Amino acid sequence: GATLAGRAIGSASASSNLPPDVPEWMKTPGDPMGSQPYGSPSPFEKHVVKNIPKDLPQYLSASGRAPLQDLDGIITPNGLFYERHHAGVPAIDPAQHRLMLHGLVERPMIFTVDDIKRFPSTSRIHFLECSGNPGYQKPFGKTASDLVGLLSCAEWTGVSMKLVLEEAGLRPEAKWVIAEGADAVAMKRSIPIDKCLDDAMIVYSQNGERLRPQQGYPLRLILPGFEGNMNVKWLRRLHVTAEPVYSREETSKYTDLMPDGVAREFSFVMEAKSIILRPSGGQRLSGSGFHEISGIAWSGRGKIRRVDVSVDDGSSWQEAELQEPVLTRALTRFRLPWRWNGEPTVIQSRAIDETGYVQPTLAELIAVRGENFFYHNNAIWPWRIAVDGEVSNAANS
Amino acid sequence: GATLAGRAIGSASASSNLPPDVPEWMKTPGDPMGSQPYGSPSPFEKHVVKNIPKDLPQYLSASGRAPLQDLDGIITPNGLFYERHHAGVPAIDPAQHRLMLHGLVERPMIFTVDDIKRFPSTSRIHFLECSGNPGYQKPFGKTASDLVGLLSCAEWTGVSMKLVLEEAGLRPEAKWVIAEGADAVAMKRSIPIDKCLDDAMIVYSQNGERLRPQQGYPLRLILPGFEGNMNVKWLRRLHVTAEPVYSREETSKYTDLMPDGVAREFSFVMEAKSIILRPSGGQRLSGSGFHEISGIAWSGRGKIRRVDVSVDDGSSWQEAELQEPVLTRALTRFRLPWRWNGEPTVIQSRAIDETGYVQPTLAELIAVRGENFFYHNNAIWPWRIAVDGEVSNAANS
Amino acid sequence: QSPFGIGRTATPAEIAGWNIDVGPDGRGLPAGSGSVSHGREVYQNQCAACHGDQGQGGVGDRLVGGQGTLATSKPIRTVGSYWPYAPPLFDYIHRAMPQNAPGSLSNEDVYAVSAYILHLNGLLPADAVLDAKTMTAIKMPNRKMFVDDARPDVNNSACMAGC
Amino acid sequence: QSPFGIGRTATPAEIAGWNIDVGPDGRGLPAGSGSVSHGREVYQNQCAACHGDQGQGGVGDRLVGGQGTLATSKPIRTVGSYWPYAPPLFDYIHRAMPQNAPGSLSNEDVYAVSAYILHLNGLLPADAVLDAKTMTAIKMPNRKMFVDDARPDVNNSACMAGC
Ligand code: HEC
Ligand code: HEC
Ligand SMILES: [Ca+2]
Ligand SMILES: [Ca+2]
Ligand SMILES: [Ca+2]
Ligand SMILES: [Ca+2]
Ligand SMILES: [Ca+2]
Ligand SMILES: [Ca+2]
Ligand SMILES: [Co+2]
Ligand SMILES: [Co+2]
Repeated sequence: GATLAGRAIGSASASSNLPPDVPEWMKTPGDPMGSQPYGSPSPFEKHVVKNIPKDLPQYLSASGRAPLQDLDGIITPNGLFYERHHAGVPAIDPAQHRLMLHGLVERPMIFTVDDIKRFPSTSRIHFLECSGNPGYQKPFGKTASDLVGLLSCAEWTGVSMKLVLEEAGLRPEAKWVIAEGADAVAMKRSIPIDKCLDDAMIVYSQNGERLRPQQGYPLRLILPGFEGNMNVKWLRRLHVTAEPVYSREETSKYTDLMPDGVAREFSFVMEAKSIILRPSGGQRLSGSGFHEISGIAWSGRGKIRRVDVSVDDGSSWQEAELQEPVLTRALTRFRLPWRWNGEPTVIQSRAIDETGYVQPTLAELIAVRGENFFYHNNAIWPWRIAVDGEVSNAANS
Repeated sequence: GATLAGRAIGSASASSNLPPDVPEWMKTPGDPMGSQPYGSPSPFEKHVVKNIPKDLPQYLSASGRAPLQDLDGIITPNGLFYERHHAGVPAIDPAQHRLMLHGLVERPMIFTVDDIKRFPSTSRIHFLECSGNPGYQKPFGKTASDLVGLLSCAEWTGVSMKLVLEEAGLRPEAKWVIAEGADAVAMKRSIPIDKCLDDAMIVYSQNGERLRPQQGYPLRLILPGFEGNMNVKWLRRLHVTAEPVYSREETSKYTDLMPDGVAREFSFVMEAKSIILRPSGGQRLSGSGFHEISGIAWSGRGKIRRVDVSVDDGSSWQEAELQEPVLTRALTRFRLPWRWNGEPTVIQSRAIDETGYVQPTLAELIAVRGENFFYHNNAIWPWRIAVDGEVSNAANS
Repeated sequence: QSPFGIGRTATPAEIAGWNIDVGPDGRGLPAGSGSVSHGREVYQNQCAACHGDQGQGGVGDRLVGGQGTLATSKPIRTVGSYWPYAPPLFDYIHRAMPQNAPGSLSNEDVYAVSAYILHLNGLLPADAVLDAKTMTAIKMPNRKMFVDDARPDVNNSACMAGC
Repeated sequence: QSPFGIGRTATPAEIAGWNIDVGPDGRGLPAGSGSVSHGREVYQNQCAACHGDQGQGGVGDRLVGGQGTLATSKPIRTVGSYWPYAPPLFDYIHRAMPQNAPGSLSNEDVYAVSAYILHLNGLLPADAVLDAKTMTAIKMPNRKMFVDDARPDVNNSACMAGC
């Protein structure tokens, strides 16, 4: 192979890049400095993109999932952060964007984006998860991304919502804050005042740089641990009230229908959950022997205390190692060393959070909630490993 | 303004987006799902790019700085991570990339990239800093990026280098490992075996996704706290030896010249350092009143224990708040609330790490090292604030 | 009064321009009114393409029917079968519909098309005219079926062996 | 033997093809040799454009001179004034130069151009021929001036008031 020069195409010439030969990319200088003033991934990674179905009835109110099974660690890179929007992504000029704060306050106010940046800042790593991730009915997604890809995690920077509310002065009757976005549906949700005065943030940055348009540029709410839809993007208005507003997204949608026709409203918290990402659906073990089991766990109620993994279809469980630091309401990476004996089996993980809550099975959830509940499915997810190493969603079979 | 429709150009029409008017981006749907399968920043942020001088003699061995003063938190987004390479950025096909491990080992070995990914993995957040960041001579950079922009921080995922070395079996005489890159200079550095068996990692991911080409795709070394150049990118070879190899980058370059002509070699650790990013050179305070002081601190020797800030030209200092979690050999964000009284002053920050080491002044460094030392300048950096709010580099005056 | 002295006061006119909230109690409903018959016109011109000419759904949600299905295995959630209050229908159509030109309807048209949708669901007679008062007075059939979040509602055990 | 059973054995031929390390003690220097005079040719054809026809520097580093300047306020660090060992010169040129076509020189040409650069620095006579043995034998003038890292080398105090 040593005699072949230039860019290799096909397997014969490809071998000229392998030892003992010197690979072509060592023979001439690479791309000069400045080729990418803002960098992008290697062309060899171009298959790693958001998971967006090709056959949706429409793409304005739609979602794109993070390719979780291709990601490592706990930070989701901004380019692959999941998206959910109800009227497309607005192109907002930050110089012309305003945040209005009115209602049960001493002094109604208007803030520019620069104003918001002048407040004391804070940075925290938190997950965001869409509350319908996934549903309760078959067929369930093939890959981890199909299944729970409406989930991502970033380091958010902004101001504590409390400081902004205090700048206007809350009146004693203030019990809810209605947050509204500047997108074409003016997305709107009611948030209990306790959350607003606790850990809620108005953020402008994700993973160090300004929010991406898909994540709410130039301002969005972050309500750590609350369902994604409430973390209102393109935030333009905060209306302080005594009662919730019963918006379409907190009645028609994002309420949880029980078998008897009763529906639960204001069900905000995303409960403890975990999923194995490697090996996971659509992947294939190269053969028996060592394979690390790696996945993520999270809880809207605080820190992950423990993750257990079963490699024998649930008969027994072992405690996985948690990657430090374990942060509150953030993804937590867990790992278990494993030697596959080559026999078919089912693997799954089970998260336990600091409140002691144990992630349930799908059967347990359905026994209580039925199959029409739609939101807040935090079931343990089993992956089936076939004799040839293929991994598939065991809940579909 | 309410009568103007469509995209605003110029200030008159721009006001139609302000209250009480409904902004144009709420009147029609935004970009549909899938417009950006891999996301990018808002067009309104297109000025936030790597800081690359326009007048370099050449761009193959060059560097591009992170725009630190525009960033928040501790994570550097992958698109803005600083770059330093000596022969451009190679375009490596991961399927044709190999890591060779030979020398004082029981069994010389070759690994594919997939092999490396099969090892037990670990994720850690660490900074990387070029050792010449900045030099010791005027004029010093105008902005924080000009000054110390050869610095970034990411969540890295890979395998502990120790596990890979153990896979080949180290022989007792093994004292150094020579790491070599697959770029066109075959960049090469000698690493003490203790570091290799301690916290060194062979990584394939940064902030969740695969390494960017500029950061070493598909494999690089991470030597937490060691000068950037040693964290060999595009890693293709590990040669286990009894002695260092005295490569050009550890003799001609990256050695520290003292006033008496003596040069220090193998000076690896990046010592404790900090810098205020807001307000910083090139920015302008909008007026007297509240302004948060915010910056970053880091140490190659472990965790940041404390950061002090002076707002009176060094006469007195106050302890800043450290953003949790404070991680070892990672950027640590510090903050101090401050009310500017409108008078000219000088502000600066001083890091103290867990070893008790106190970040020095430039004068203290120069008194010991002279001005030809070039590398490892970790001086306290003073910013001057003029009466009109303009911020400039006080060390240049 | 403002601890950081950041931002400025919002004027009543600015707030009036931006505050489009309509509460479950009808607070925020504007003056004006609209009839079922005018609503049929608005609907056929601006809504039917996405929601079907009978409100049966299409690219947009089904808007009609489903009463009595919520406790079955195939629940059909619509304005008529599921929504707890009527005024938020005004709120949502006014802010978000038609999807291609949100906010483009006059208040009268929003009242009218709301009236028509409510009529299709059997909640208003064919000759009804909707305004702030009549819309607030409507009792939605599913109102009583909403309860507070009851989670945690399952109780898995952390069995480690022989499970 | 391998705890995880990952990877495969590297063959001696593979290692020979990839291991281009030349140590300070000359280990790794290949067979072959090159003369100062042939080196002058190689240099003028392939190096001078970037490093200057006298090695005075250009887009590439200055390669010649500077002895005696290291302890002054304008130190000039070159192969001749600064580098502690000669064999790493072979190593670097062989792996990295010429910058536009690294690895393209034959071993003989690398010996020759190394000889020429050393000659320009007064470290080899004009008629010298360089090979593994003679290159290893060269005593570089700055060899003794390298010491180990001596940091922490400053000791600031954390004065809080009246500093
Ligand atoms: C171009 C397509 C389109 C047009 C035209 C359109 N809609 Fe919609 N409509 C939608 C979509 C899509 C949704 C669901 C949006 C979502 O869930 O984010 C929706 C949702 C709704 C809902 C909420 C239903 C529920 O139960 O939650 C109502 C009510 C509604 N539309 C009324 C109207 C009215 C009234 C008009 C005309 C004035 C109209 N729509 C025109 C596409 C359209
Ligand atoms: C196209 C430009 C170019 C050509 C041609 C070139 N060089 Fe270089 N050379 C450079 C640059 C640029 C550097 C500095 C690289 C760096 O620091 O990353 C350099 C560095 C060097 C150094 C290291 C000097 C030191 O003190 O660290 C040596 C030795 C050298 N070149 C020798 C050669 C020889 C011998 C040739 C010809 C066979 C050659 N160069 C051809 C651009 C060139
Ligand atoms: Ca070859
Ligand atoms: Ca809910
Ligand atoms: Ca199969
Ligand atoms: Ca208007
Ligand atoms: Ca050094
Ligand atoms: Ca000025
Ligand atoms: Co009309
Ligand atoms: Co020749």
